[in-house]
Amino acid sequence: MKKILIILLLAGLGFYIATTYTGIGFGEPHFKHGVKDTYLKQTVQSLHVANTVTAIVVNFRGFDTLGEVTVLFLAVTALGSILYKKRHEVGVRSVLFSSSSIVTAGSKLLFPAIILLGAYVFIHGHLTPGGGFQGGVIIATGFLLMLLAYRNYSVSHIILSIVESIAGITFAGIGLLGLIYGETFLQNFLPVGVLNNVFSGGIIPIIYIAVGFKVAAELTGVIYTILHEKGESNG
Amino acid sequence: MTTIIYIALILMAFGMLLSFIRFVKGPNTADRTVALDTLTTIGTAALVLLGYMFHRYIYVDVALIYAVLGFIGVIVIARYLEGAL
Amino acid sequence: MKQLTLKEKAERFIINWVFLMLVWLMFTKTFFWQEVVVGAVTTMLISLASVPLFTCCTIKIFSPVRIFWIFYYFWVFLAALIMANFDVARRVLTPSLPINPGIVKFKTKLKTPFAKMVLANSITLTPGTLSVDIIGDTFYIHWIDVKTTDPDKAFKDIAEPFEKVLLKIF
Amino acid sequence: MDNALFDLLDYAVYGTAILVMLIGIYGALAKKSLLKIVIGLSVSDSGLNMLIVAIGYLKGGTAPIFSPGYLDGTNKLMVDPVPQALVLTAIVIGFGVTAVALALVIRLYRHHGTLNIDEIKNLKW
Amino acid sequence: MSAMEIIGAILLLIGSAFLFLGGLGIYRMPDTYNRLQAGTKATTLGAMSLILGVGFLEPSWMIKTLIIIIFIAYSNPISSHALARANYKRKHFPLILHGDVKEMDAYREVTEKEENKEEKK
Amino acid sequence: MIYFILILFLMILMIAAAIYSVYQKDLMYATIGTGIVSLALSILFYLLQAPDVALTEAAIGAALTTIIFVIAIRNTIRYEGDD
Amino acid sequence: MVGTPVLFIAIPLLAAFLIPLLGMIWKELVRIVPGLVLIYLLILAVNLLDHVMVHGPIIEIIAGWAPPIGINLVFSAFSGFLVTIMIFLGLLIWLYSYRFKKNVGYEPAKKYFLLLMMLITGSVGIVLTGDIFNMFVFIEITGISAYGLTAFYTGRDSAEASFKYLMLGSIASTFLLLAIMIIYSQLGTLNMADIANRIHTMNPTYKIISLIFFITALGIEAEIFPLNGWAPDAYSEAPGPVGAAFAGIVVKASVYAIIRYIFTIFDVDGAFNFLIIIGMLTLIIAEMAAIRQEKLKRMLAYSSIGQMGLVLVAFGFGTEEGVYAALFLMLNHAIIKSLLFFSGSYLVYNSKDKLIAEMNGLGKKLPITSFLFALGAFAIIGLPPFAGFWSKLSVLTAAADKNMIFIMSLILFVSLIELVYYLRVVNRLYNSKEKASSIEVKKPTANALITMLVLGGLILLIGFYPDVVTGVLHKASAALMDKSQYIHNVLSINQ
Repeated sequence: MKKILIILLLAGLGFYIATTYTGIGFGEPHFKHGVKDTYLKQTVQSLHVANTVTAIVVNFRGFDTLGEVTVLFLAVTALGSILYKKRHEVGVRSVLFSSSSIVTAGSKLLFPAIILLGAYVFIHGHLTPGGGFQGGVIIATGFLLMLLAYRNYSVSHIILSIVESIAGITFAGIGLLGLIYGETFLQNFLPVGVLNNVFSGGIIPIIYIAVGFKVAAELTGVIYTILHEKGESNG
Repeated sequence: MTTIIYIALILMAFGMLLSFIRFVKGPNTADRTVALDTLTTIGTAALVLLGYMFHRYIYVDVALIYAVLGFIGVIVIARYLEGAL
Repeated sequence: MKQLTLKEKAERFIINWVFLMLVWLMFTKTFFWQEVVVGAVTTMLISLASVPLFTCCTIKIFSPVRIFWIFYYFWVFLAALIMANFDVARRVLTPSLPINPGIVKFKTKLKTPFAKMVLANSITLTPGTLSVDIIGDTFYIHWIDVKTTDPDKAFKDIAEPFEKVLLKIF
Repeated sequence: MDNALFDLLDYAVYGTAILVMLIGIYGALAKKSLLKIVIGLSVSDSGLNMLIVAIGYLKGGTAPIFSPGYLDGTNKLMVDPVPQALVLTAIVIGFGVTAVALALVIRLYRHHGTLNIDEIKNLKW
Repeated sequence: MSAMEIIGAILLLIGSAFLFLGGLGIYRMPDTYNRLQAGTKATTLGAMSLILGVGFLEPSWMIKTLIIIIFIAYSNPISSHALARANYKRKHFPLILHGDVKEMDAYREVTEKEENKEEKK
Repeated sequence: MIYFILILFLMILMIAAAIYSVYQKDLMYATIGTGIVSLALSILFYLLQAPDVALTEAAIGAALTTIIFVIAIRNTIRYEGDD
Repeated sequence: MVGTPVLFIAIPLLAAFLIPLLGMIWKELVRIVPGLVLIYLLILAVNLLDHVMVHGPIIEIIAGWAPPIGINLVFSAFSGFLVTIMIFLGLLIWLYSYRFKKNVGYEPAKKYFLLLMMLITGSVGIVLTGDIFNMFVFIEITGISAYGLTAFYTGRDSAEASFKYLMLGSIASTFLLLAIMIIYSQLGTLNMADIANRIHTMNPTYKIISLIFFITALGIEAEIFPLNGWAPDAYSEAPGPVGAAFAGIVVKASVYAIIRYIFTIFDVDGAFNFLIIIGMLTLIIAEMAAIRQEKLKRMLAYSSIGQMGLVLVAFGFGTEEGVYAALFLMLNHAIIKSLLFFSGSYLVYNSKDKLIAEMNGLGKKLPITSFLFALGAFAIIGLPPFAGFWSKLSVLTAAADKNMIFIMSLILFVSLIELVYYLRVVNRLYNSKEKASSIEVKKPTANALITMLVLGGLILLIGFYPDVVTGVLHKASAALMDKSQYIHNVLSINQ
């Protein structure tokens, strides 16, 4: 009974949304005077950044990104607070036993490459697809591989939280520097360089590198916390 | 040239379809994970080919990342099945 | 983990750096100075951080003889891979599925874990075989069409051509 | 031929996105297992993200990235970058919420020994 | 069509054919290990060949495609090995069509030894 | 044309995987199902000319979501009760 | 001017990222730093509010791009007033919960204060921002902090409440994104002023649909009637001060968002009537539910939902008097409900199972706390010498201006219900026989006592001299009503 009710409700809602969105139309320009044209123009002209999405995420709407980083930070904090236990079991393992020697040897060689891939993604965030979040996620995944493969691989909690804090402070601090040297928060105060060079885009690559470190540290923290969560019921 | 790309894409789509059927049918977790692994590999190849279709070099980065990370996803499930987690 | 001497550390660091720098250059596909500088700094930091981990090979890997064998190995491997695929294709496409699966074991002479891993990967990618586990120096191989269960004969059939070359590399 | 197919696509893309979203919400509302509820939420997030990206799509457009290869080309139409930037934010936020939800599920299981919402008194509805 | 393009097109076709065969193999094979065999080998070569084909079609992409190929060739066997091992540890024994099970399945002795060890504990 | 077929195919794949992962009683299978949803979604983003988003979805969907779901399953129970 | 509005967001974020580092140096710092930040923000808010009263609103642009392109913050009399209340309340909550429980360890304390600070920052961000997607981000910040805070106590049913909250919150963010995308697809902009400027070119159907989605999404946080299922559980399971934070800060921010959408952005006919109807429904149903509650905190939660309904009704009049009344109500609700939560959590702490029936005779054991609770109860009902009286009076006058006699009588009737259930508690506190219990009574700590006394004093102050706030309130309501001025102010900024 309840299921039928829910299906009816959702069918109604779906019809409602579907008529709305099909009315909007797919693949055609919907509006005339949007901000999108300004973004596309200014990205190349005044920021000298190739990737418009990066420019929007970090500069035009950089405030959103600051909020987003904060959301992740809070998620880590809330996760720790929800799963908090007194840490008397210090020597607890992330996994119960090591993987076979093929996986361990393989991940040993792959780990630096994954980290390098992550670094590549966030250093080139303003030139190619990708950026701080993606690079950070990739680095965290590299740590996940090591944590999974080895029985006694551990990541220092203190270093993680220091990296996280410093990266966060860099982001917010660059914003405040913009307020001091420029006129507004997060304003670009560095020379913008030449389009499609690594050193271009002013503060954008710096912020993305900070975001990359921060996201990497945060997600590694998430993985580490959740891997060490041994349910009392399940051994 | 376009014909060849079309044929390739359609063949890959059929490959994905068959793996997906295996995913739905597969009697146990490992079978389903094999299907996921195969889907990921075919997907990686498809991403490169589509990048060629769109003539954008930068699109290939996505395939690169899928090639690396799909593997870790499989390792996660394998480690769970081993009872190591 | 045993304590590394300074020389070992330096050796590993240099191999790692060269290796990662190669990967970086392949990522960026350019020799533009900015990219190279950024890449050198990044790879240096990463290889410094991963010195305790990195144990693929010693610095002797850069000697020309070994590089020659690496290329040789590559061709052996490629031939086996293509063979493997036609083999699989034949099996899959034959309506009656001509398979006789089973697991066999054999011993290898390779010492380092990395070499074993390369051998295991090569076996996985060659005709009808899939490495299930390595315990010590014993390989357990799932064979889609078991011809023999004797370890020595199985070794001859499956791994000998690879191992010969790998022994020269590592 | 092509045009007729594209007309169909108009409805198909939005339709798929909305359908996936509704499937996810259905899972979140109708299923009894807490983990299934979280899976439903994450599926519905996927549908929503696709919907948002589809809004920014322009027929014949290309990604809004001015890479060297692009500047030589002739095709100058670019898809709308704004929804893509918004979706990036939404994906990351969705991941954070999913992680928190799963932590809550683990704790609920520790307290109650079950994941069935009928047996957890406050969640019955 | 230049020579590069012809090579590329052939590689593309071979690659996609093998990817399809990988799917078919996964669909047809009777048990997990055989599926892994089909899946890993066919899709690895298929993806490698297809990506290399793209590299031939667009020579400036060659280096990037090579590195994708290296990653695929390196990681795919590892993941299939991990899966095979995990599946065995879950006591899903391989299908044996002909011959004695003890003889044909050399790995079983290892798992049995482990079980005995656990029982003694 | 091919664009259309491909996009349609991927959408059907995505819907099927979504339905599967919502209906499947074994939560582990459902988790793998979300992995497939994420793969299809990622290719769809790619086809909709959003490589940035495809990259993000790939990075998050391939391994991270899987690991947190798997660990949640490890810490609780694997099967959804009868309902 | 001593600063700019962006500091309201930047400073707490900087502090939040710094706190883990500072905690390594000296553990007490994790408790002190949020308080220092809040004190600084309060000074800033008061200064800016003072400036705004004279010189008109401050529009802060971010990243150097003028409004339709970049994000902007608006510190007008209206938003500034709300921000000031929120930060003031946040500071009191911080003071109250400083050493709320003696045995809380370092790690939980760090997380508690961090989440509390970010809860306040997120709400302040919702109020200040001038961009709809940015508002979504801040709503998520608030939401995640709220989930974390609700599940703060382990070993109680808090995880259930938090999960419920999280589920509804996720659905809310889905709706919010849908609505944002409808607007973006039609107008191509995300800036509130720009949308408001061009909303008349939008298809009316889409306008109504997106407004409905917005109200559904925000209604979940704002505890509007059919969507408030999370609230009673969350209030009763969260730590005591956090209940005050939800009632006084989070809900205010969400109500602000709804009001901003209806008053400034959309020009849909009938939206005001809709507000009145939904507000009356919320009010009546919540008060009816409150009278049946046996647990004090659940009762306070329902009462808080009812107050928010009354606020919506007052906004729904659509006149400047209505807005004035609503703002007055919000101010009073913030201080009175916080006082009730603060003193109530000590009462609850000393009663078994949090039941009202177990509070017999606590008035003698906890004289000051009980007295303050009674004061708050009388004030929120709207008895004459206290602050609540003036706000209820202004609601009634606003209703009378629009000749809504039925609404007036309903409000009076509901006040009667409130009188009944609050008097029930007060009666228990003073007029019942004390049960023979050997359990030692937990006395409030010094800082908690100070907090409660400050709030009680404020109630009396506003009760006897309402003029201290009315000037600000009039300015604030005028600022909200003047839509064209808002649009002009934001869009005329040129960098």
